[in-house]
Amino acid sequence: MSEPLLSVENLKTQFFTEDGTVRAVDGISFDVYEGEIVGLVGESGAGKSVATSSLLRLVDSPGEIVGGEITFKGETIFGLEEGADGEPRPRDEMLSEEEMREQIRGREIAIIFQDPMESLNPVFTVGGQLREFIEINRDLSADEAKEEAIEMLREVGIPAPESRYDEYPHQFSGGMRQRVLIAMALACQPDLIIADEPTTALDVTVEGQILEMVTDLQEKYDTSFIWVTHDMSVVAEICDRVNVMYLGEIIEHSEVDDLFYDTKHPYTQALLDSMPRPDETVHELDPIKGVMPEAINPPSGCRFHSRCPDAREVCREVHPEARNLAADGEPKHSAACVKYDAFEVGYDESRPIETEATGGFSAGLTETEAEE
Amino acid sequence: MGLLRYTLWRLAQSIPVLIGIITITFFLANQIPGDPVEIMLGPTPAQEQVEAIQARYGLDRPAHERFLTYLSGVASGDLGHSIYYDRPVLEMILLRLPVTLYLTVSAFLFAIVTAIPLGVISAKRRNKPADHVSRIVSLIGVSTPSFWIGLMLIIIFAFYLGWFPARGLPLPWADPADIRGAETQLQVIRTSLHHLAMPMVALGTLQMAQITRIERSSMVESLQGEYVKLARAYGVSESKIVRKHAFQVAQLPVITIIGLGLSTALGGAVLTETVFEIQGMGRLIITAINNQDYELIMGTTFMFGVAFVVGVIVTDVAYAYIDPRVAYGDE
Amino acid sequence: MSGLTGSDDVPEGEPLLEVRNLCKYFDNDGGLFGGMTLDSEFPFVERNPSNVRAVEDVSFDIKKGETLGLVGESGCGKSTLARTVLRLLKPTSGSVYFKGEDLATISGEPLRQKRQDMQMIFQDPQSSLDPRMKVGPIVEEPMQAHGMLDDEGREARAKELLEKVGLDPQHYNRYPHAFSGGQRQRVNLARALSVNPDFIVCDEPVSALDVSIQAQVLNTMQELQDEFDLTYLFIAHDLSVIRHISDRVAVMYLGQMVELADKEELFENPQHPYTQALLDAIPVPDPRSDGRTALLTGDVPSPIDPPSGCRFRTRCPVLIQPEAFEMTDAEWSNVLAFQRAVKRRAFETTDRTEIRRRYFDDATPGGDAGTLIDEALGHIAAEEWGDAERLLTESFADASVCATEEPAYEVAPEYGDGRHYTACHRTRDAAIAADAAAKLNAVETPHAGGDVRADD
Amino acid sequence: MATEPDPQTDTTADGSESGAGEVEARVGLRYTLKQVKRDTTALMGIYTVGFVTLIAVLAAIDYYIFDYAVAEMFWYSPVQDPDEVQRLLPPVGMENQFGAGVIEHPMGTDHRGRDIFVRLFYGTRIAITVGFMATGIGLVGGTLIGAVSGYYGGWIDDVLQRITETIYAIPFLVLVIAFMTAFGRDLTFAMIGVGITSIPVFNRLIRSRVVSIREEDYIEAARAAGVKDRNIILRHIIPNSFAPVLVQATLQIGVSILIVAGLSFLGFGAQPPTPSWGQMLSASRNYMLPAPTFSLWPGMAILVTVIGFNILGDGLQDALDPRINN
Repeated sequence: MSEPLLSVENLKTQFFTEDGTVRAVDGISFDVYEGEIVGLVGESGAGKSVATSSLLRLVDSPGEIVGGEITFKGETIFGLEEGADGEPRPRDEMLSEEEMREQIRGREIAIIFQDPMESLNPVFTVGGQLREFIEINRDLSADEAKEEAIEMLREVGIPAPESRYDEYPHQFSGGMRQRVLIAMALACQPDLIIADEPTTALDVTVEGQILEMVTDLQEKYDTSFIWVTHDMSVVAEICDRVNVMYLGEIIEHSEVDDLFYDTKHPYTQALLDSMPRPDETVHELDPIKGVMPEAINPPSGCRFHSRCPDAREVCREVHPEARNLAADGEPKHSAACVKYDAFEVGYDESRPIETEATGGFSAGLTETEAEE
Repeated sequence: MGLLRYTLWRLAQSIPVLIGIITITFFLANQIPGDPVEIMLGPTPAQEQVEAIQARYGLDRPAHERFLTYLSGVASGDLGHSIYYDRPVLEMILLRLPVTLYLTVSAFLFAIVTAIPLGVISAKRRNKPADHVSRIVSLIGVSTPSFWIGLMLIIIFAFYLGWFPARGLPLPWADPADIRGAETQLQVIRTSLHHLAMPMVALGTLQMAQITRIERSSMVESLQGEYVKLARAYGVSESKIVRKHAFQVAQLPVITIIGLGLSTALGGAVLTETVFEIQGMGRLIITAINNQDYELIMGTTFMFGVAFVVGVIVTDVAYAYIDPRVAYGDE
Repeated sequence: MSGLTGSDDVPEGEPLLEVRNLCKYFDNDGGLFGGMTLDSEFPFVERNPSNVRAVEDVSFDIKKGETLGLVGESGCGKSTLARTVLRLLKPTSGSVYFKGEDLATISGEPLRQKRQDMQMIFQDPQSSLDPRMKVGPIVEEPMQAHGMLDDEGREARAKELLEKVGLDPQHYNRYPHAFSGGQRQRVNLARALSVNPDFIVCDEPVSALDVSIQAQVLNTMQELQDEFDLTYLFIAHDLSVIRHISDRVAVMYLGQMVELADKEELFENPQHPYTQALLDAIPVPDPRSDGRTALLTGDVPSPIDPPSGCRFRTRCPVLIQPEAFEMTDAEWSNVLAFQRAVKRRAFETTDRTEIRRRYFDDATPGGDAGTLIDEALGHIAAEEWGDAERLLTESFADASVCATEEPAYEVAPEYGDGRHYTACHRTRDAAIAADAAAKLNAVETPHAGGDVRADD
Repeated sequence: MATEPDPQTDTTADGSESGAGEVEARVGLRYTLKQVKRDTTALMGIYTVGFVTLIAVLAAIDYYIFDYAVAEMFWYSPVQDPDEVQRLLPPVGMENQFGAGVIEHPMGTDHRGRDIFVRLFYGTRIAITVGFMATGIGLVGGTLIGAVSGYYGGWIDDVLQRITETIYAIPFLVLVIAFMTAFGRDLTFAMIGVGITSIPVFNRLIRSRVVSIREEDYIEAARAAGVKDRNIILRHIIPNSFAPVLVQATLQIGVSILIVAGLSFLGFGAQPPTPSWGQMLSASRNYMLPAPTFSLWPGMAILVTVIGFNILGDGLQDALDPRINN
């Protein structure tokens, strides 16, 4: 395989709050290659959004990237080294804030946010906002940028783009606004687009339209995508490879087909089992027990052990790093679960433990008391 | 709806309010104890004189009749006759209003020009020294009586340092012949500005402080907006985000506050005019009250209401100009 | 819970709730200008007192013990319908018979007392619980309002209910913010159950929850339904959830009900093009599935001035050809695509050949239709887009039976034996056949499909 | 017909919601007090307001019960001209500049030889009374009008709002002056007048609060559960509207003190010889050149008092809505 476009190594982002340190992203690694759509899937609180803002170094205070490496096309977006005083400090080749702004954000990596209603500035015209971003990131003159903006609006299916160019965001429906945001991302002709739950707020029919449009345009422009979502159906529909996040970690990574048909991690399996299906009637749902613990005080060992039906004592003690479980020659399929032999920590000999999932008081109780 | 139609619509909306203002002032003026005739003619007037005066001012007719007469008078631009000055009320007002407007508008300009940068810097450097200084300044500003600031300014800058004159406010467009020591129009303007400085600061400080406070919190909120995040993600420079993306949205609550601050400022003008002995609307209403000049009281009060309503319409239109959601219908 | 069971005068399977020709319109004016609104009733400023027709002419029944799923996209009026059914909103017209009594005609105290039998669960777990009230009193409040039990009895019952919905009774003294979204929805359930109602309207109760939590809550709701013999009107935009929980499913579009049938029938044999489109649009959690097909185009029209006839016709992929023309299906669908493209100004070019190549490559209509298309192309060539749009819309889209008549049919189901209502003119022949068959059998089927105005 | 809420509100991960495992109530009086205690500016506000109020209470006791006997016993009468007239003495420490200072008069004497410090002390009573009373009138009036208007809506709302808007449309100092001219120039009418002019402020606040709370799901839930209107207002709407009203009331006390000082300055309000700050400033105007400190002290007293209320209000705001400043 060629060099990855984007490579993330052991990325850690933490929030320093009054109540303690929230380890929102805790050592995730993944690659994105040219022309593919990589999924980042997980429930609320898994740290997906923090992970994506970390990629652009846009984490707001009190959050901070505290460790790891982000490399994009050979440039170091983030990287630390040990300073003279033993404290980590940014490496020399790490891009400065100004370089990030001028070379990376928008120009190389664009982002589509989740909330189309809030992301556009209410007091400027839609076209004006689009034009500004094109001007900044493609070195076009104002007139050329406007032409390009109108062309892009047409491309994403905005009717009568010439006249809508001068309208304000509140005159657009939610689906239309999301199209505008997609137009912004594409118009800057970046190599990578991060789509942060772009269809979550939309109706299914609109979501369908937008996903179809994105797949078409992705082929046309050969842009890579990181597609962040909580919806396994969307993953199944558009992603090539998938990373599943749970509580700040990537617990499984594989090609999309393998994720659904050769599921390795119990969390992924549980997530799939808990979903009602539109194409067949499921009479009994099998929900994941309990709720996701807070990232401020994650469970010891495997973070999923408190809700895992396969949990054993060793799960409470050993924290598994994701390992490749695929056979040689097969595409990578990694999972972070000690029940696989590759981990060699004596899962089979370990005694099953009682968790919410394996017994105990009825479901869904007290995240506050989950870990005593 | 376009901006023009929105403006017309706001003007139309203000008519019932103006009628309401007239009603209130008429009601209050009627409650005033004491006999104006007595004030005019002394304690023992001749009977026919009294009747003549009463007939002239319609004092012999019942209240509701006088109200209707007054209302139709206002509609046709007749605010009645001042007993004290023995001149039409409108004439007195037109004589005094320009000074008050000159003072109030200048005070607002002073407030806006100082407050907006202060608030923006404060928001940008939140919880840093610049922010603390700006917050303390604005806290003192909202807590200080404007007339006391006037007194202090006079003591320091007029009496001790002698930099500014302590009383009076000539208009910049006054005839040079009327202004002592001025021969050309330019000198008149200089004299006028020289006189303006202290009352403007005294009256504008409260507005400055209020605008600073709201500008700060509004900018802080705007800077946390999703659209700011988007602009950052597309490589827009931080200074442009502050100047353009966050700033324009943040001005909406500021404009609202400016509109509402007009009420305080016009009231404050009464005090400021008293402190600096400026012959404006404020002194006029106090004179009218001290002399129980009914129609002048009503006229001046009404005029204060009109000034406020017009000011609010101006700010509303400014709001609509910035926020397209107002004039072009909401979502 | 002795002595708390309500009077069960409606037997299982009989209609508990009958909704007839229900309409709810909203005033669209007022409150438009924030800030210093000085006055709003001034005559010479132009205002359009337009109504938002949120729910129009909806009829259906809900049988005791069943779950009726109500599905539709945002803005289709499903939440308004729910609130109108519960009489939280006053219907503009129509009736809601609950246990035989028309809720539309009562108000005040009698209505308040009725509320003991019908409860509601809201969508947003954040805002549906008063942040300043502890969970215990929240659950007790409805009991108190209806004078059930004394203080101690209420507390005991509240704790019992908390346990029933899967919470710890110890949480009685906690404030809502201490709970997660799923747990708050459970508190909502406990509150709704506290007065032992017959009927619960669930307005998107799980759409704000994560998938795994969603399943937990759905399971609890089903268990409670069995235990307390509840009837649900379950509103959702997620067809997967609807398919899981409902017995029968109603589909709404732009304020009207377009299809109502048993669950299997609706999902496996959908008759209305909108239902079909909706089902096609759902993504399937399976990378090997074909994905979505034939997506809808365009946006939902405004409910202020909805399309005449069938409200879906402006987006319908299978609009019926006006009788005046005799085009082939391919020709007609090209005409339709062209008409909509012109309406949306979806292309720039004014060149006839280019347009023809793009829209009429495979099939060009002849005859009258061909002349009209020519004329429209002439308008476009002259940059008279408005004229072209008007010509095409009037001659084609507005001439269709879908635009001139409101559809309402009942067809024979393929799955199960329930009734299948569908508001699409394309089912007309099937409906006539079904009607004839029914008459032939002369068997009075139980009233299930609502007030169906089968064809003329 | 709300849009579907987003199920992915990542509250934990984006760090905006802290407090894992915290079961402490984030509502209620106790919690508010705790928050206020954490905030040093709010604490300063509490101390200042408490201190000034204490002085006012002491002054009031002496005035109502002892008719200034206590003042006369320890210091000088705040109202009587002294037997031995020492006009316009400068404050202690500035003797060299202005002539002989007298140690018994720490802030000097006024134009009639009365001790400025004692008059300031007793002026506190008026300021505080007026601040609380006027705000009370505005609060009660505004709450009633706003709550009724907001809850019932319709024509009741229209009529009430038109009236309050009209009141608001006359600059309030002008309105109070006109009001006092009509009804009486003394302090009572100053309080009532200022109270009336602050009705629109509270009305606006309460009404918007009520209108927004009325739309909350928990109100609809209570209605759907069959809770009576009265109980909905008492148990849900009022408790949930309380916080911003408390903040506004605190700030409004400061505003009222400023307005009443302005009125006294113009000669409306407490009449001589009753000591009030505004009236002292008014008197000092004629002696700005010979006795500049005469103008200084009353203004400082107003400033400190109003700052106290303002920082208390700001502190309460932060405690009740930590969104902006933390």
